[in-house]
Amino acid sequence: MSRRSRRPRAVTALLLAPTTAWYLLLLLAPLAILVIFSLGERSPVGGYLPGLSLDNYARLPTRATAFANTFALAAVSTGLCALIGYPLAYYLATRAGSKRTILLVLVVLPFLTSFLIRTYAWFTILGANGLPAVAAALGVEPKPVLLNTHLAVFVGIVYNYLSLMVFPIYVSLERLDKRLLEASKDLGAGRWATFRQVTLPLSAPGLVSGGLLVFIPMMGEYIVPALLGGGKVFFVGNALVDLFLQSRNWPFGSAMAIGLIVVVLISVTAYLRIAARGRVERETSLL
Amino acid sequence: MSRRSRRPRAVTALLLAPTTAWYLLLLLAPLAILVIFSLGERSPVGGYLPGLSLDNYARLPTRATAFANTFALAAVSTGLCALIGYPLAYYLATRAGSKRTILLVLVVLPFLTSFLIRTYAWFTILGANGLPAVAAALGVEPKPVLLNTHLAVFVGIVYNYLSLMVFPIYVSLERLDKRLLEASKDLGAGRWATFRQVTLPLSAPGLVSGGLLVFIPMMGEYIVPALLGGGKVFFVGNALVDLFLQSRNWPFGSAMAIGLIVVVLISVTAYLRIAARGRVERETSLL
Amino acid sequence: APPTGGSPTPGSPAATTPGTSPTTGATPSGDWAPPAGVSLGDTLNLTTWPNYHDQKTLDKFKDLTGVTVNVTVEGANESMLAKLQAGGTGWDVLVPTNYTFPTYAELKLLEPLELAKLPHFDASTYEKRFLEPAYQPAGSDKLYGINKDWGTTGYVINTETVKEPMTSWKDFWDKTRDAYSRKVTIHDYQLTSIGNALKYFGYSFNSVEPSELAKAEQLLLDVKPHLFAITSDYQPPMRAKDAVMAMAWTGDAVQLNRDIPTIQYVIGSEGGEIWSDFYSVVAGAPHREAAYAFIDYMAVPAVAAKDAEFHGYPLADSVATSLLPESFTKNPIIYPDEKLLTPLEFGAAVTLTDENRAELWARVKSA
Amino acid sequence: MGASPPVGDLRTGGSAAPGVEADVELLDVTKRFGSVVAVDRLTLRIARGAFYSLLGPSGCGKTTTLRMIAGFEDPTSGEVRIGGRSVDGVPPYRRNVNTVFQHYALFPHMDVGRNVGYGLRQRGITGAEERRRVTEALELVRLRGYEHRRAWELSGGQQQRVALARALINRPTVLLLDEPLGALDLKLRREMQLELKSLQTQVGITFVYVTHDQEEAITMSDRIVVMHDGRVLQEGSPAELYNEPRSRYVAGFLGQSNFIAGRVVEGGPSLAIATPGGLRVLARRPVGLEAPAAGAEVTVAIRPERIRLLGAAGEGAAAEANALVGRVTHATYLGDQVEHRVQVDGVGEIVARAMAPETMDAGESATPRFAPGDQVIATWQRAAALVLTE
Amino acid sequence: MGASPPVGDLRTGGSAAPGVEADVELLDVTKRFGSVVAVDRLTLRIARGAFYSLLGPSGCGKTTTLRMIAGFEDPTSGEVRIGGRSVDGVPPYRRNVNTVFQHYALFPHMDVGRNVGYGLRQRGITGAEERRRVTEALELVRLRGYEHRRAWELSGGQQQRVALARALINRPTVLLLDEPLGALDLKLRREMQLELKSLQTQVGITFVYVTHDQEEAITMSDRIVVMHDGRVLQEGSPAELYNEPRSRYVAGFLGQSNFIAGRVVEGGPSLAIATPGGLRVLARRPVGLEAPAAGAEVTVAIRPERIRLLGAAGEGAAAEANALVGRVTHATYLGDQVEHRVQVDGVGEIVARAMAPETMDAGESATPRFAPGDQVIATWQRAAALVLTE
Ligand SMILES: Nc1ncnc2c1ncn2[C@@H]1O[C@H](COP(=O)(O)OP(=O)(O)OP(=O)(O)O)[C@@H](O)[C@H]1O
Ligand SMILES: Nc1ncnc2c1ncn2[C@@H]1O[C@H](COP(=O)(O)OP(=O)(O)OP(=O)(O)O)[C@@H](O)[C@H]1O
Ligand SMILES: [Mg+2]
Ligand SMILES: [Mg+2]
Repeated sequence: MSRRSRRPRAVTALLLAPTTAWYLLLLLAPLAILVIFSLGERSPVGGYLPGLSLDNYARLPTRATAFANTFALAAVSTGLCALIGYPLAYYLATRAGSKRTILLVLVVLPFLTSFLIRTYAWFTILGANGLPAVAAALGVEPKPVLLNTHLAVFVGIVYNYLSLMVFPIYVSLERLDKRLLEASKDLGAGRWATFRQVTLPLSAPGLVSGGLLVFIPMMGEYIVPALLGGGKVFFVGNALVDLFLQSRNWPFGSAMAIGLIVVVLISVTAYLRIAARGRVERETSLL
Repeated sequence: MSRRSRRPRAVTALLLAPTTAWYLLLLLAPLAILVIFSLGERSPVGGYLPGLSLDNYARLPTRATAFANTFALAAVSTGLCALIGYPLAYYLATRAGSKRTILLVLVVLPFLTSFLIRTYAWFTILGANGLPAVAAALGVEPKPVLLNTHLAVFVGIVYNYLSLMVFPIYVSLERLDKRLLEASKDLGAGRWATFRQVTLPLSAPGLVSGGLLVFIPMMGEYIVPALLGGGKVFFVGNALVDLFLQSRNWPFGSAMAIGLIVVVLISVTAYLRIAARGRVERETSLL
Repeated sequence: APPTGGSPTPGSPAATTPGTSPTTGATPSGDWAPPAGVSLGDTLNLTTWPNYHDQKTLDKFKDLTGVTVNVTVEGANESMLAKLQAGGTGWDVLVPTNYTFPTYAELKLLEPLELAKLPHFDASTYEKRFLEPAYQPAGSDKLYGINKDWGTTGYVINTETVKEPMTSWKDFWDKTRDAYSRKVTIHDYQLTSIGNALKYFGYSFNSVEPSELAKAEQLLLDVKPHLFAITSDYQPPMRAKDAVMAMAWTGDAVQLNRDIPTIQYVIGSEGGEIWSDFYSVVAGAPHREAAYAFIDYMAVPAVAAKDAEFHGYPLADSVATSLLPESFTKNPIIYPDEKLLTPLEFGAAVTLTDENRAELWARVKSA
Repeated sequence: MGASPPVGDLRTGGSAAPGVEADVELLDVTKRFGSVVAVDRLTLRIARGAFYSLLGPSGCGKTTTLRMIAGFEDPTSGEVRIGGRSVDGVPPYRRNVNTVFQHYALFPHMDVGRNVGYGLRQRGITGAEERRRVTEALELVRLRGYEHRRAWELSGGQQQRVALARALINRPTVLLLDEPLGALDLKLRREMQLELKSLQTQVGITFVYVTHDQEEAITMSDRIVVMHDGRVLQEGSPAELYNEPRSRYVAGFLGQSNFIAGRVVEGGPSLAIATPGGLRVLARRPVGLEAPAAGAEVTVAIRPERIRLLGAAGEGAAAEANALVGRVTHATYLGDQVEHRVQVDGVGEIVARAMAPETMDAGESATPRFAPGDQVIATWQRAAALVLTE
Repeated sequence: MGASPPVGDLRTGGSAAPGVEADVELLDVTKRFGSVVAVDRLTLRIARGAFYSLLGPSGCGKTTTLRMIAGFEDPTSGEVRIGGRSVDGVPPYRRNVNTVFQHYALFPHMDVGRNVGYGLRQRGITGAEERRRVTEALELVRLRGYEHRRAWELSGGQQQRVALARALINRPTVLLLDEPLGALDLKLRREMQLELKSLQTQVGITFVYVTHDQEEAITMSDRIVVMHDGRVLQEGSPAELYNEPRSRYVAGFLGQSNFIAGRVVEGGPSLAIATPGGLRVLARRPVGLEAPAAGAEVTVAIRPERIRLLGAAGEGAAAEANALVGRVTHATYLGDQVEHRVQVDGVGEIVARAMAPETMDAGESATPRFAPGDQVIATWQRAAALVLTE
């Protein structure tokens, strides 16, 4: 192993060369475009005029609220998905063969029906003629309003993002060495203690991966809150659409996109650092 | 352990109760709606009239091509993502701490910039004034056309789905017992042989999970091909949008959605069965 | 067709219309025949709005010319523009909205029409105000597109709940703040939302006057807590009766009214937006001849009229209009009476992209 | 004097007769894995504070037995009792039992110190107190200063010692040890044996001990049970098992034995057996077993170290019984001992062991050294020859 | 006769003198893990076809050494040569070396049969031939019929035997075995030892063997090296190491020894040492080491089995040298042997071992049995006492 860690195997490198190139192109090309745009200025007819100024960045604070809202939404949603996703993943990982298969598919299924249809289904369910009507029929007074509430938004988000959280956690739990759980119980740790001290840390990679898969897209999300939440809350996503599609202020829009990326990078790295430090502390003896 | 497998622990069950309920609602409610709609008939002015007929299903064959195209696209895309994603995941899994962190974030980053902006970025890059112009400037003759090509479509898809493939694989590789790889090499298996016979089967859960995460949404996908491929190919996704939003034939649309779900369930289960059987054969001695 | 900022996909529901041709019978071609002596090729790429053309019309064109029309659907003028700027789209005919012409012309993304290739187009039968925006620079005789159809922006009410007569934007904004609080939606689109707020004070729909904008902003901030939603996708809440009043475009109004007769369309007496769509030829179109042939074909009144019965928008060509059935021309949603139309203004590109209005809108949504 | 209790046998009986207070009991326990019967109607009674060893061939069910006591496996049938109460359905963490796993099962995400302190932390013992005890435990297993190592940074033996420390630190009432010293060198193992023994006697922990090291089992145990195919073959004190094996298997499993097949010619307390080769062997019955009738087919078992080799010269011995004439085939050096293999016609190979010759003064005649090919007479006293029927 | 080669020592030297054909060579190899020095300037030469054992305390670097030969670790410095060629940078799968891992490393996703056949399949041997050889290999390790079990359905010892079979089946030129029989019971281990030995001699495989079972090392090895802290302490044939240890550590590690500190009073070949307690001890120097000068501080090492205990009655002995008077503190039963611990004033505790008394005829006086408290005289012959300076 030492060798691998010292110099990546020739083959790996070879395998990687195209991927990396390909991926860097995929990833960086758009980023590069954004950066270039963000330094330019808006042409009278909208769009982009080459330039080299940071004015657009200087204007970012005018969208502070959007950033705040976005961050809050992403954070809460990620937590929510983790809370709901972990038990589900745990359940999947402890099921046997074919049963597990079915369950796995069920988890992704919501992904299938196109976003639009999902959302319309939700309109129908949460709208005045849906569940509220049912509730009212059952004598619930006053007739509850579900649409354009936080509940609606989070229902929609969980529905759209849950499986991104479930799968990595499932995989990390799937190969967990049961003998370590036995050892923990043998040493007097109850189920919760064992979960907290062994299962959870050992499935951390899954949890972290799931967290990234949910948190980062959530930072760009705005459609679900717009459709199920009434779009009265301003997210960076909205701001971007407005800038690109209405005022056609590409440079400022690009600056915002970059700003968003920076925020994400900072928060994620911070989070991972903390998680890591937390883990190290947990794992390392105080002696 | 025997006990767990015999009767799920009380706690797990308890933990699960709300999740399951919640999730079943989330998952089944829309499905139920679809089923009900699919049995009804279209009101003269569009929308839904209650009914109980299978006519809508009888009409499904008229959309056979759409199903075929969709399936082909999903299958190829999944394969492509696996091909590109696995080495990437492998690379990530063999990196050390902070470096790995950065890379992980980089992989999800594309998810961040909203779909719209991504797509515009791609237009700018692949459009005649983008890469092709560059290529032409570098003297490539004739000036290549990238937009509205298969290449463009797959670039877009990989860009949008890759991380769904990478993360589960990464997690499954992350805890892989290096000593088993040593054992394999010790027994004379080269890197490829070891990969094929040990690494791959042991990371199968990750690969399968990733496959599901990509394949199933791909079955509902139509926007990427529409935008980057010129939308000349008809997918179930398009058909659904047309039916729900334009000709507003909800019943037939629902029938199609159900049809799609059935196709997915069948193909996925078949695939998993095969994969499983394959594995069992590989793993079980012929003696 | 109205642009749709926040809409999740191209193929905006906001632009949808009843899907099936109400009348049956052979699709007319008038006396149209393909131009002699030019080869049209066999395909034509038409980029337009969702559900905006009767397939029968396109099929007929194929019968006559052998040219297959590939329809690409776009959800916003801005995305059409963005893609044309990116280049390499391979588009031939584009269906832009009035306010985009200054930009297209300046960026030379469309070509000035060669009227010689459009024998069936007769400018004199078109209502002038609808054709005007296509002349660029304004006042010149360079025509960049010919009218397809036009529409207005008003608001829909569900008379099941909204009993009292509603006639003005004043009514709209005031009732929103008391009677129908939390049951009203406005567009997630600064052009119309700010524009119609300006109308409350009687200012121009296109005003960029800071003092006037300040008042509009005050109104919007005042109204916001009473809104059910800020969305350009207001059909579902109207249908589900979550909303009883919604800022709306002609097309949606027609459709909602058709499905739910109690839903009525109101054009604010103070005025508001009027818009029109055009057929244009993309600069460097790969199938230029076919493009001209198609536009000329669509200029035939009988063809346009037949097509209109499908998409349900009013026409600018008086001859074509005269060929439409009563049920269509007498529908006040489609053809509002003249006195309501007069005060309406075309939205201007500068209005849509104006910095101050953009910032204002951002502040309102952040509130 | 042969049958008189040997010095080693000064121990308190570790197995509890029915009624006597037993700390751990397995009553008629069976464990099946699918078609595999790992433990088969096993009944054990282990007295409080006893050092109780499970011996048996690989795969005979030792680990499974421990796992049932610890609570990781439920018996397919039968009952496990700890401290007199049935523990059916009692989860492992509610049993005051700790285990040293055959496969260590160290936590990969914790360093050595945290691993060892795990049990303490579960009982709310943290901080300075935890640190103190961890250091203590690591000293006990000679790993002081390894607190911050990770499991995969340790050698096999070091890992095993960490596993040992992790269990010992909790001072449970019952400690299950599954080959806890198997990966240690002889020197260290001896030290650990002493540490374990003193701990067990001082703290009064009940040890259930699995080992493959016979000297370890014999020197440390109060009681030993020999298992085979999940069943009990014989249970008793080490000396009993070694000196009075009741079956060929036990005689051959615990230490070595020479087996001579034959037929009983003289019944009664002092038996005489005739071999097919026509030789006459005097032997005794293991204590507590009644003698077989004359004519019965039996096996005579004799420990190699109880066989003395005389040079063919010493014909005097040849006359007396229990003397077989044969030819040396191998002479192997075993460090402190020498092993001779002698081919005896009509009987087969006889193995004899004696202390390495250097211990003998030149002057003495006892157990001279022989080279392959030498003719010798193998002789032993009646007390050394056991008649076995199973 | 003490120094005369013992019977066991009829083996071909397994270590290759420089120049002589060596199969595996480690030249001045060092391996560091961060600050930890696992192997420290180690030099070994292992002759083709030799049975070469690595002995040493837990953590002394045995496994690391094997891992460097197999190619899983690169030496921090120094060179590893196999078949005379340096293998620096040669990946494990290109070295015709197989390993039995201390931790087994069985493939969890394959059943036993596939595990064992793995190496064959890599060389294109499949189908019937693979099946045949797998069955053969499983028979060798007494696991016939376990082909379809999964690793986690096996007992510890069964897993170890699968690991053994998986390596043996490939008939490599060099086989590295890291405690390959550690988890097996004595009986099975003896059988496996014979199987391994015959395989090694027949097929002529070079064995590099790590074990903690001293009898195993001594009976099977051609050469033994004793390591400590990653360094070589002494290398030689089993008999050399046992009879002529050159340092206290080796004397104490391989078998047991009694150590008596003292000062040389008579130099020359036959040394005399005076203990602080004023006793006089006659001793010899290990073969090949020159005697220390008079006055040097030294340690005398005597094997327990070479010490004879005489009743205080035998005063006659008391007169002669090498006789210490003391009192028995423990008498422990070890199955085939009895161990007495004797407290001697001015010297400390002396351990003496003899065959279990039952082996002695009533008539004889040799090594009577003593109870704790008895006064005894411990005596040995000069040849048994080695003078060590390290
Ligand atoms: N990866 C590692 N990182 C740090 N130290 C290590 C690592 N691997 C081994 N060591 C240390 O190197 C030394 C030698 O280890 P090695 O496994 O070779 O010992 P060993 O002789 O096999 O011991 P044992 O008989 O217990 O298996 C030990 O002190 C061990 O702690
Ligand atoms: N999970 C399982 N599934 C099937 N068979 C099993 C399982 N666990 C153990 N066995 C079988 O049960 C028998 C007893 O196993 P156990 O581990 O108790 O043996 P053991 O006495 O510990 O052996 P060793 O001394 O080799 O560790 C073995 O034959 C083993 O193959
Ligand atoms: Mg075991
Ligand atoms: Mg080791």
